[in-house]
Amino acid sequence: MLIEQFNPLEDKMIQVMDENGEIVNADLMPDLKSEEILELYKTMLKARTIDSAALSLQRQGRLLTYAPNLGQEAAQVGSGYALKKTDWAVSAFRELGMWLIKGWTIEKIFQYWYGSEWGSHFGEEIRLLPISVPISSQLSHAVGIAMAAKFRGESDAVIAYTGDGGTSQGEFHEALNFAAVYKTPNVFFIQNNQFAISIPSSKQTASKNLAVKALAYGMPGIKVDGNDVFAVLAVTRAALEYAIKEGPVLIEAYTFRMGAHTTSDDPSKYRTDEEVEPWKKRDPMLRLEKYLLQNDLLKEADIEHLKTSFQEEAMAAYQSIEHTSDTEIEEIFSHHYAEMTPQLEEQLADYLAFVERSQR
Amino acid sequence: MLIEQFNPLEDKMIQVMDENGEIVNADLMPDLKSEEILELYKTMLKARTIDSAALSLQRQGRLLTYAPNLGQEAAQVGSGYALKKTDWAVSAFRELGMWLIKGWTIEKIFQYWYGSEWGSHFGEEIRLLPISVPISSQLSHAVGIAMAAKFRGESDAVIAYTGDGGTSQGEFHEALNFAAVYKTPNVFFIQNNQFAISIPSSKQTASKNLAVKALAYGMPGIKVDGNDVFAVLAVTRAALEYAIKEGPVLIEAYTFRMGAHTTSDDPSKYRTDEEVEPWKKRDPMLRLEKYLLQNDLLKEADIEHLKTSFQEEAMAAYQSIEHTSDTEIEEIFSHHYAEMTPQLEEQLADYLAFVERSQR
Amino acid sequence: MSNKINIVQAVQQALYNEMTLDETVVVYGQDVGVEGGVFRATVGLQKAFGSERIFDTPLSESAIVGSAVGMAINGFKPVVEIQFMGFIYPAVNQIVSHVSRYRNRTRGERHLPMVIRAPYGGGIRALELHSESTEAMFAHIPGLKVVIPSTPYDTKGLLISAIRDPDPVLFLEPKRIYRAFRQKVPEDAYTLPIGKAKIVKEGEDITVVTWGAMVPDVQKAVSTIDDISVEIIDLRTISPMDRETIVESVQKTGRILVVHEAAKSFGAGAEIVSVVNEKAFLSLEAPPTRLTGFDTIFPLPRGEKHYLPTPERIAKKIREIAAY
Amino acid sequence: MSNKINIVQAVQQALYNEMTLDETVVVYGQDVGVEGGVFRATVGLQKAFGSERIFDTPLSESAIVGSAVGMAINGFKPVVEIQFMGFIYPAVNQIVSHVSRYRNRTRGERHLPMVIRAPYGGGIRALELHSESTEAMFAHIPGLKVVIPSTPYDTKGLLISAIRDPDPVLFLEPKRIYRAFRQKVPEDAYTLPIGKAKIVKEGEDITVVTWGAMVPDVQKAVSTIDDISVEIIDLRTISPMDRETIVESVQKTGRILVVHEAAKSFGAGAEIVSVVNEKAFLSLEAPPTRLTGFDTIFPLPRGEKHYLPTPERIAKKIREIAAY
Ligand SMILES: Cc1ncc(C[n+]2csc(CCOP(=O)(O)OP(=O)(O)O)c2C)c(N)n1
Ligand SMILES: Cc1ncc(C[n+]2csc(CCOP(=O)(O)OP(=O)(O)O)c2C)c(N)n1
Ligand SMILES: [Mg+2]
Ligand SMILES: [Mg+2]
Repeated sequence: MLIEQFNPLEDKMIQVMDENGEIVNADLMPDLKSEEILELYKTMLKARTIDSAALSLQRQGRLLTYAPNLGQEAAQVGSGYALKKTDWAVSAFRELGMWLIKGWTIEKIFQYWYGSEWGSHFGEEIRLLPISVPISSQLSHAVGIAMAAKFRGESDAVIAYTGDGGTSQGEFHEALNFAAVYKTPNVFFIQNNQFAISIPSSKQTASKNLAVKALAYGMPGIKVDGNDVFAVLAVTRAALEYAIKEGPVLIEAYTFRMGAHTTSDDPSKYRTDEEVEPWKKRDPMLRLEKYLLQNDLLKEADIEHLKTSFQEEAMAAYQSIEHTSDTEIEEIFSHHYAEMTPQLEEQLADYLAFVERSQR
Repeated sequence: MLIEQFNPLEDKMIQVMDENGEIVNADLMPDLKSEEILELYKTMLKARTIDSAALSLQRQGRLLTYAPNLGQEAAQVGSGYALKKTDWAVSAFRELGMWLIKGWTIEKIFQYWYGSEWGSHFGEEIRLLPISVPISSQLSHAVGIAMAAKFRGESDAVIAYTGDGGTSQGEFHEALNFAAVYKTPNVFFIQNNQFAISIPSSKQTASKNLAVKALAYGMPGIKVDGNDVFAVLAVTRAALEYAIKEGPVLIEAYTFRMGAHTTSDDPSKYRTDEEVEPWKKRDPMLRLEKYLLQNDLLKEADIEHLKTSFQEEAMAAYQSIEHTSDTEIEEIFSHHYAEMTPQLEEQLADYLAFVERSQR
Repeated sequence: MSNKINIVQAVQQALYNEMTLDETVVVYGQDVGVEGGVFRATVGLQKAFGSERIFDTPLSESAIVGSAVGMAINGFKPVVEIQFMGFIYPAVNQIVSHVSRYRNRTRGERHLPMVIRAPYGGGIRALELHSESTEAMFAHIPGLKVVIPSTPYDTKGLLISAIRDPDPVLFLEPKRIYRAFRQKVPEDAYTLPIGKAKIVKEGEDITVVTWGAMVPDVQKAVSTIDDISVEIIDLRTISPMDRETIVESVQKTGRILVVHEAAKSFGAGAEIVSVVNEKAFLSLEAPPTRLTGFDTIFPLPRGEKHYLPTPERIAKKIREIAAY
Repeated sequence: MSNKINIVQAVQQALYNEMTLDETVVVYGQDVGVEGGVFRATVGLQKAFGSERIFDTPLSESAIVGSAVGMAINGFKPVVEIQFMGFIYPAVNQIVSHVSRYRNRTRGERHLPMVIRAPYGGGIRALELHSESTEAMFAHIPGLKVVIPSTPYDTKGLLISAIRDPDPVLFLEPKRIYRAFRQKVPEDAYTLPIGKAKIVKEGEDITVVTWGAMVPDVQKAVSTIDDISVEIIDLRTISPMDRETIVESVQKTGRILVVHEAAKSFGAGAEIVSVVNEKAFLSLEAPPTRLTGFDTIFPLPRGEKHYLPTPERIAKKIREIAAY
């Protein structure tokens, strides 16, 4: 219903809870128990805490490049929470909140950002694909996964993420078109955080919004307030349900990247504080906190307590991997094919011999 | 006006003249002198005559692969006729009617289909790009040409062609998005001839129609009866004008490929006669002939006369190139860089020496 | 049971056998379903297996390959067709960035049992980009295997191996000889090892390494030579290359000629020459030599006859090297 | 007038000079405008020349390169940036099918004065696909030139030549040494010939051919060797390769080592070994040898130190070859 009724050409967006934590659209409020609402909140807070821990670790040189999530927690957690365990999630690279829900552990996440392939070895049973660096190239993988699920008659859906910048890639187009033709159970989730590194969305496309791009494929497109976790959850749930029954859906979650693109980036080069300011009021955490406090689901004191415990969890996770050794030489060679080629065997042997001799 | 008013979501198409040659939408009838209407007709007939000559030459082994145009003459000629001399046209590979208008000579066209690069050497002053084999890869060239024209403050537009199959390529998407962002004077013209080799449009995309894809880029999209030369001309003219002033436009010309995909293709493998049958009545030539006869602009006898003369012209053109020699050896080497590389020089010399020795 | 079939029929049979034996094998690409493929390599399969297991796709090479990545991750063995090798370029990002990397990226946790088939090579009087042989570009990509058969028997056995391989294989089919000759081939499924070259003809004086549609041309050339004993090696797998077979042969003959269609510079021939240098330097009695396509774009048909090494040019080169 | 600048500044200066001298030069790509490029290679240019001549684009590599084809056809000289070489793959179809082919396709009637710039190479502790060096894939494409400088002086002169070249140039910048050292470079525009290697250091006993960020590593290696006289050649242009300089050197030294970052198999080193075989076989006193990256995907940072040939490994290899 929600999915079919929305007309992206009207350029509105779905909101359930406003900036003051008031439910402004009770019809769409997802049916959640108090514990579930608290779980949403905790996951968002956990994501934010890990994010800030990662940033400070990176500044200390204890992680390498890192892509921050500040301000996008509702989009990530709301969409991730909508997934059932057997649904698949296909990552871009800025979905920390969703990753936590799908079961990518903090240790492994840190291992990834600390520059180890082992970070992406997180258990085959976890239906999550690792970070995909080339923008939007992962979307067709999501289509293939969904084709497979559909052919086997399973009722699992696949959510795949990309950014506002990602909508300009040809691979975005091909994947969405494919999904629509085969009516696969795909949800394409755009975190429109207004920027692709330094390029604002307004220079990325001339379309009214990003949800409207769905019309090109004959699929529904919905724009949702990406800083409203209830709205994101409601829309993603509806979309997943629709996807399994009818075919793919495109969601645009309208949000804002409060921090830098990555730790190598300096946003002051391309945007002003005034541009960022209004988004502070729209903070997804603040809003949910207000709701929880107003509804007596949380006390101020709890917040600090939770923060501390997540911070400790994050640091413990980091410490558990900080002193893992660098990648073993053999590993560099042994994961290219089921069996190493003679070329790889020879190169490995040569290099090992060199290392051994030079250590003597 | 026409451009902004059209709403592709309504899934209608613009028609000016119906299958009986009646003007059903006089408001949109382009303002044409009798000679101009005759010129349209003659160009379409010429295209059709050359097309059938090419097919029979190919069957005799005197041309190589050839991509027939039967049934698409109105789309090609109507759109080509809308161009002024300084406007650019960017080819896909099935636009014979347009090529003739832009000044690609029959000789050169035959030379191309006879397997010589010289066919694409048609005069730099002719603002036409040669055939582009990888589907839709030419569309970004059109954007670049338009960017250049716009930067120089020229008021030339660029029309670029692709097919219904072409809309599935990522490069289609990237080019249209680019054009919309920079508001370049581009018209993207899709000949929706219902098939991409054996794949019907219905399996190519799930969108309502192809014009609707324009909405993804925030540009106008118009669907026109591609077998109605007046409608195609009217829409393309309006689109070119709009493009120069406001930015890009997408046109879907709804037509049908009456013949095979190319001379290597056998359509009976994937479509029935019943599917083709209804389109015979919608033939673009027949319709214009009816109009001309009804309006006393042409006599039955003229038609035969014209056909004969075009047939003679085609055959004369073919004969003028039939006995041109095969590609000279040097030419294979000498057009890769402004100056041949030492590698090319050496390879050329070696080969020439071999040829010389073996001819002794 | 065996039957006399040509290369394109061998492709079809391999697909037929594997689709029969393993229901996770699916086949898709442009025009492969209803039409049976522009070269008829998939003819009859949709009738036999239905349009769920072999189907047509939109005109999107990148999504064809990318969706195969997803299908492979989720339990299928996709065999996708790129209509001509010249149209593989839109899918290069998928091949370089994902197809070849998934196993390493996930430290072996996920791997991609998938095959990308494409007809390759020139000499069929075709339009631009229908004659390409850029196997060297793909052979340079770690994590990918590149296979090129030259006979019906090898085509079937290698394609079945490729389908059963737990890792991705780019399978390039020599379209110039798709229908050039027939060979007796077992009707049932069988495999041939990927990564093993074949000695087509033993000889003592000079080694000629070649693959794909150049194999019969080399054979033709050699058939005109009585006074030199030529060993012909059909490489069959470009990457990982069977260095052993090549090196052993050159250790015996002391001389080597590589013949391929692709442009000379930075082509696969260079790797073979280098391997021979590294492994058989002291056996060399003449400079390892390449006879290949020119460093030019494949000419349109009216210039095409000049491009491919002919049996005459091959024979002459063999004589030159032997006389060195 | 001259100034001491590093490689990334040399890129900026070359662009600045050419944009000043020739108003048909335009620069565009992701983040090159307002931000001045993720490596600051275009910093200050938008202020100097306005956002018509240097501008940001949507995230579309294929359209970036494809639109440059159109601009070049219509009178401009576009210099486009691909943010990292690992993101050039979506544009491969444009490069192979159009950029390199327009002159030949039109028998010289249209040609493309355009440059594609991309930072390339590893060793900067970066994420996946930020460390690639697949120059061999592009060097194999007829109609394209591939240039890789290794010093600020060469960077500026070669980039200006590339911009003035009537034909397309892929200009790969060694990002590992973008800021490694400074060099006195004339402030005005000057050119250096594309297709010419540079003898960095003359020597008698062995030739080492290398390029890009490996040049300083080779120099470091050689600086530790007193007893062998090493000639170092900085290739500078990968394609078309300056065979003469290499061959003359090997005719003198009789020995050659090629050092590059890319994977060994089917890498550019193979072409150099082959050229030496073809042109200097009788001068060879030891097998031409390659010391390169492994046939693996470039490891993530925690394995990265193993991948690139180090000065120690280079020195050891030089000694081995000299002792052969
Ligand atoms: C194909 C490709 N081109 C360029 C890049 C470099 N790059 C990394 S992130 C990024 C911007 C992505 O923007 P968006 O899709 O909006 O995601 P966000 O960073 O805002 O989460 C770019 C250009 C890349 N990773 N892949
Ligand atoms: C990138 C690419 N993939 C595949 C092909 C092979 N091919 C040539 S024409 C064609 C169908 C094109 O269909 P459409 O765009 O509808 O144009 P039409 O042939 O109907 O004029 C295909 C698949 C190609 N030329 N380029
Ligand atoms: Mg963004
Ligand atoms: Mg079509």
